[in-house]
Amino acid sequence: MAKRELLGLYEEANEAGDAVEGLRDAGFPDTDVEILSSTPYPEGAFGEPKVEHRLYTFPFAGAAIGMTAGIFWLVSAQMSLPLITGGKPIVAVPAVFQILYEGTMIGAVLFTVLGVIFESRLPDGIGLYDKRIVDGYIGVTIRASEDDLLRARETLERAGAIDIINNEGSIMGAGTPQGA
Amino acid sequence: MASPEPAALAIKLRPSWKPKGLQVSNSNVVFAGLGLLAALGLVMLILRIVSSGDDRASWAYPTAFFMWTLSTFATAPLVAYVTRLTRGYWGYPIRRLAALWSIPALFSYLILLPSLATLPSLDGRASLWFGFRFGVPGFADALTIGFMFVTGAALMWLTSIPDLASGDVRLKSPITRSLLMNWRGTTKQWLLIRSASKYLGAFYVMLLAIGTTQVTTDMGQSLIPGWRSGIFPLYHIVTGFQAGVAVIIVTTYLLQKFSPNIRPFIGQEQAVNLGRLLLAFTLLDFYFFWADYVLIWYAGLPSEIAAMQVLIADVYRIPFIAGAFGIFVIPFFAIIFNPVRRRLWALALISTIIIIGNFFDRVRLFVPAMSNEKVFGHGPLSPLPGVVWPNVSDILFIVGWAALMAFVYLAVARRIPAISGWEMREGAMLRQETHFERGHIMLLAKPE
Amino acid sequence: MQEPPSYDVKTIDRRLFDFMLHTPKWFFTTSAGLLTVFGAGFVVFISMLYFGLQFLGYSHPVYWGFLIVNFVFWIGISHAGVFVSAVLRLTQAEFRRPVTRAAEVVTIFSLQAAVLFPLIHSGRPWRTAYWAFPYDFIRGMWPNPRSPLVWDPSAIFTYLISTILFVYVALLPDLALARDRAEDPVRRWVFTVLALGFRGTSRQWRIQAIAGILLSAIILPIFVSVHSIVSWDFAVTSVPGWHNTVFAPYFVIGAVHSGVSAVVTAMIVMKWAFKLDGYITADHIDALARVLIAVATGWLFLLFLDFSFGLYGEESAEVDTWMQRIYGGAWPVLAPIFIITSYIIPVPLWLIKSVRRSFGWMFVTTILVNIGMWLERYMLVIPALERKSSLTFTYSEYIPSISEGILVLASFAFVIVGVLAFCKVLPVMPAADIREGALLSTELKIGRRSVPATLRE
Amino acid sequence: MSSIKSATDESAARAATVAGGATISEEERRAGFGHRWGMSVDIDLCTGCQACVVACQTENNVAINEEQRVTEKRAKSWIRIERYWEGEFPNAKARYLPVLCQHCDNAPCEPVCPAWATYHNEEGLNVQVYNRCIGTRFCANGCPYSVRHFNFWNPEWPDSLENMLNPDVTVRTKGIIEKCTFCVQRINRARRDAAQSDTVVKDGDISPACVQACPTNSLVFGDLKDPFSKVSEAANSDRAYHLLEERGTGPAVVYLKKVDPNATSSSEEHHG
Repeated sequence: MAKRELLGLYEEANEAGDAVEGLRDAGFPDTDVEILSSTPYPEGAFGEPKVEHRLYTFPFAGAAIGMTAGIFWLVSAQMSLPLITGGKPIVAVPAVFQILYEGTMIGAVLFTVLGVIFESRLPDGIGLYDKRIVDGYIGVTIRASEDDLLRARETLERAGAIDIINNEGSIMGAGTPQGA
Repeated sequence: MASPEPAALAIKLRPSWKPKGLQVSNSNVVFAGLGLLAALGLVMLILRIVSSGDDRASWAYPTAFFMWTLSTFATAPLVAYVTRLTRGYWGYPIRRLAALWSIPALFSYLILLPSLATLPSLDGRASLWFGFRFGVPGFADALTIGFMFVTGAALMWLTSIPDLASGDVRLKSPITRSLLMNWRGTTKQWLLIRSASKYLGAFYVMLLAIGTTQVTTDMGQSLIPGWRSGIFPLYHIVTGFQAGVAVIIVTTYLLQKFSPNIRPFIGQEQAVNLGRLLLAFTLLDFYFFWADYVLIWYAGLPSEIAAMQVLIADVYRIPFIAGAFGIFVIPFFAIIFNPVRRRLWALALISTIIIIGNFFDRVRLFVPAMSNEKVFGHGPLSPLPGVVWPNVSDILFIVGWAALMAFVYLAVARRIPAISGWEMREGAMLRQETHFERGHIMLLAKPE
Repeated sequence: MQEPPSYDVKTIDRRLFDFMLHTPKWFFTTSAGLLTVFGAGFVVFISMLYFGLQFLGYSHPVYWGFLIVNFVFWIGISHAGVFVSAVLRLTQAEFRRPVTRAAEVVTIFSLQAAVLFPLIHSGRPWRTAYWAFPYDFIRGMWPNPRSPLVWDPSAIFTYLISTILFVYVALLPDLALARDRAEDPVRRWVFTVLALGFRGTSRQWRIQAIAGILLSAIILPIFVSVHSIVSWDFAVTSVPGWHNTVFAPYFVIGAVHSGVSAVVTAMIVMKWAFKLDGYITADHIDALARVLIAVATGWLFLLFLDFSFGLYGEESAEVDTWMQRIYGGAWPVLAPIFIITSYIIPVPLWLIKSVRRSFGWMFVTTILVNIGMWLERYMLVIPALERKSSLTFTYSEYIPSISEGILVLASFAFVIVGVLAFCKVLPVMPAADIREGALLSTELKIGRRSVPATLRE
Repeated sequence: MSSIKSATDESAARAATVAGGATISEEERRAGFGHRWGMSVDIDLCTGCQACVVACQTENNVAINEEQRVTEKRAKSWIRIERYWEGEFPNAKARYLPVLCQHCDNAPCEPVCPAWATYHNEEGLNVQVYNRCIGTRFCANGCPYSVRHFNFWNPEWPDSLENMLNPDVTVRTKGIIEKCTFCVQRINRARRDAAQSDTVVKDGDISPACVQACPTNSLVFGDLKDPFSKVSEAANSDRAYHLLEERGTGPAVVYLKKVDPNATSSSEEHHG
């Protein structure tokens, strides 16, 4: 069945951590929990699991592709017009090495950037989000099915959420915090 | 960045902890064997001085060996100073065992002097001394290199005074006590050590740069007419940095494997960072070689081409290929991968290859120069001289001296603890394992 | 080492995004003035297209002039960005945080300024563009890959593209911040699009951190290759004074010398212009100045190598070239000015702590360095052509013309305007990075002293 | 270092290698290949009369050099007479050195061109393709002999000359590099004529404008691969040397040094 999303806002990173642990104890899988912050907290600050990623393989793939393309262009460019210049061989390796190198590097860079975009799951239509996060509040989102929703919300509240919102907006009586 | 070994941080809680020298008894087979070989090396040196006084060709391989020590053992201590200058925390456990290499390097001076004496006159050939003729090249080079070695040794001694004064060192004669500056650990003394080590370190770097430029030109470039490459001293220095890091890696690996005093402090942190350095220098090596090669290939000046024929393409092709594989090809394609850089044993293996490759590189650079007869003039070298392979005495010489280096190192490490107690304590004081919220994290203090 | 701004995040954002979100008066006047200068350069360029290169200072056989000198100079400046941001990222130096983005932006625009010059110095840009983009496929002809002038664009465009992407990746979190801070709908829309819906999930932050390290590690080799290849434009020829194998590292380290100085200048100007006291502190300048001391000294060593191994061959033309560099030329004062401004004045001053920590002094000294480094490029490029071979009959002098001067000024105007425009429309201060610094900075009590410390994973 | 070598065995040997030695068969000649066009310049015979310069100017539609052009050092001349003074005033001697494109085998100007505008053709000519040239002027910097000239403006002639240009030679527009071609148009015509009359191009059939105009026969043109040509003879003479030999450019122009026993190298005194 369709899953719905809840976002709990916390003033303290510690409370957010409580929320994450609470949700884990309540039996929600870690994959359904996300922590939103406007500041890079050190990994594991909220007791979240380690991030799995394959970013390191991208540059190697890119380098390989860039190099192949470079070799192809260089060889074909010189064979297409085999003119002798300065008594140098038609396919002069030391002369073309520079371009080959640059081709390799640009391949690596392009693929790395693609990897970064892909691995950080971008672009995504902005999901459940709240402006107050940029003011330093920590958001904890939980995707849960209809009947677990209440349980999730209680867990979030128990951890000391100052506000809980869903797609419609705030679903918690708590007044908006100062400075929002 | 990997976190340090727990033991390194635990020192803080153990005031009684003192660094100890290596436990190597004279009856130890390896130690004794090295000693015998070292004696052989000395004998070979004396024989060579007696038999072939100023026949330059007979000093070709000794010179190559000296250049090798210059770029491996004399450069190794740099890592200690660099980590000290840049406050690299990972460097604390390896600073001393790097600095100790400055003592074996000191001995290679014995090879430099006689081979400098065989250099031909500067008139009628290109040299860095242009018109200047007073005490060059021999005296000037000997002076610079000597200064460098002395600085290195002084630096090593200076930074180990606190440990020697406190540790159970077996030389507490009056001389020693004065050498130890009557160490009591007053604030002033500490200040002196800190600043002095900083400045001496910088001084050492400069001396290494200038000294390498001098000797590589006087005993290399200027002996092959037409070999004119401004980047060559830099190439020598940078390959030296790489080999120096390699030496430290091998030393670290062996010590932490065989000495219980050191094992607990060496861990992934050192491997990762040393591996990073090694990768950087490996790349730089290729860059410097290429910047040299491509220009000569492209411009195609006959004189330079002839020199390149000797050094790279034709005459000394085999040592060149061996060196290229040892310095760049094998290391690069190994340590570009993270897993290799995380394992000390793998790094040690690569480093051994690098050190050997570096020696082959020195051979192809300095043997042709020292064994070249037609040293005068500027023009292209023709006909190309033949390749000079090492004879038995050369090989014995090299083996003996390599053993001598290791032997001296062990002998020194017995007296002077190969792990720097006071710096370990400092490191333990400046670093704390803490928790940030729920995350495990390191706290680094950066005193100014 | 440096006290981090201990403001709460709102003040941080307000202070950092202030210039971007509200426009001060001087912005219009300044940019108007700069655009006028740039316009003058454009007029010169158009007339070059029409009349050919006759009113530039070229003669036979001095066929490269100010334009190429300026090209090399801007390439040099462009090396600041990657050196500062990538190297300091890799060494995890804390003082990098406010500096990185500005440095990268300087890189981007100085690179573009540099690319302009080879295009216009041939007088026929539509033909010259053929280097970089071979457009006439009909002839089945491609650029000649053996020519250093084809290595150039490959290197420069690789560098430009990588730097832009590098900046963009690091920009994502700040774009997200700006998106949430921006009031007017236009800006908000733009930032929303650019930010790709960055929400700051722990995964995204993690990838950000790794990407910073990874991209730095990949861009560093490019950065080294770019100026090396530029130096090989000169060194691959057999021209005495140009053909020296030390050129590649010499150019690179010289580029770092001038580039980092330019970054310091830019940082100081930004602090004054955007009122960023507390974010760009004396400690940042101090730390950069220490880096500069090391770099400058290394550069001096390579200058010595270039000099001694230039004369090493004792070839007559080579000696003449160096004579021309030192005594010759239109103004024999060049050499002293060059060495004094680029090393003898600044470095001893930087050894003094109070100088390193004073914005005024650092501003002056870094400007001096770049004057000297511009002259250095002049002395490397031109005299070698004035004394090209031992056929003394063709010795010639290069007297730059007014138009070339205008073009040089225009390039400066272009870069400043570009950086200013970037600061206007995009967050130039890495707010998220600075926030992280503020979050992770703490203190460690050792005895009576509390030492500034940072938390690190 | 002196660019003028005393005639030693070495230089003789080099000259021999220049000449190539090997004779070439009739077929090759009919095919028009196997030539290596070269020129020999006998310094001993050169009087510095500048006739070659003028002839070249007219043959190849090189724009007229007004005084201003010369003073601003933008005068274009595909062949120039370099004049070096020797000795002090009362007994000063002038030495003349005609310099033209040396059509080098390892030409420094060729590989640096990004647009293939200059390359080496199968007859050893260093050819310049005007409509490929994009005006980077890198080749002019690379050339140690400084024989490549840049067109700063479109060439102009007085009306009297407008209709007297050589129809066989392109008029070069502004923004491109031009240089001596060994009068390639004459080479081609000679080959065409030979083909029509079913003979072969004999030595002396071809003479570039400068050679034709030289009153003292100081300049000789011919095929270096033909061991019996006058050029090969000159190349094998023990007076033969190459300009700037130490650059290793392998020129096709052979210079014969002055016979005068106390002659000194023309390039040793500077700023002549």
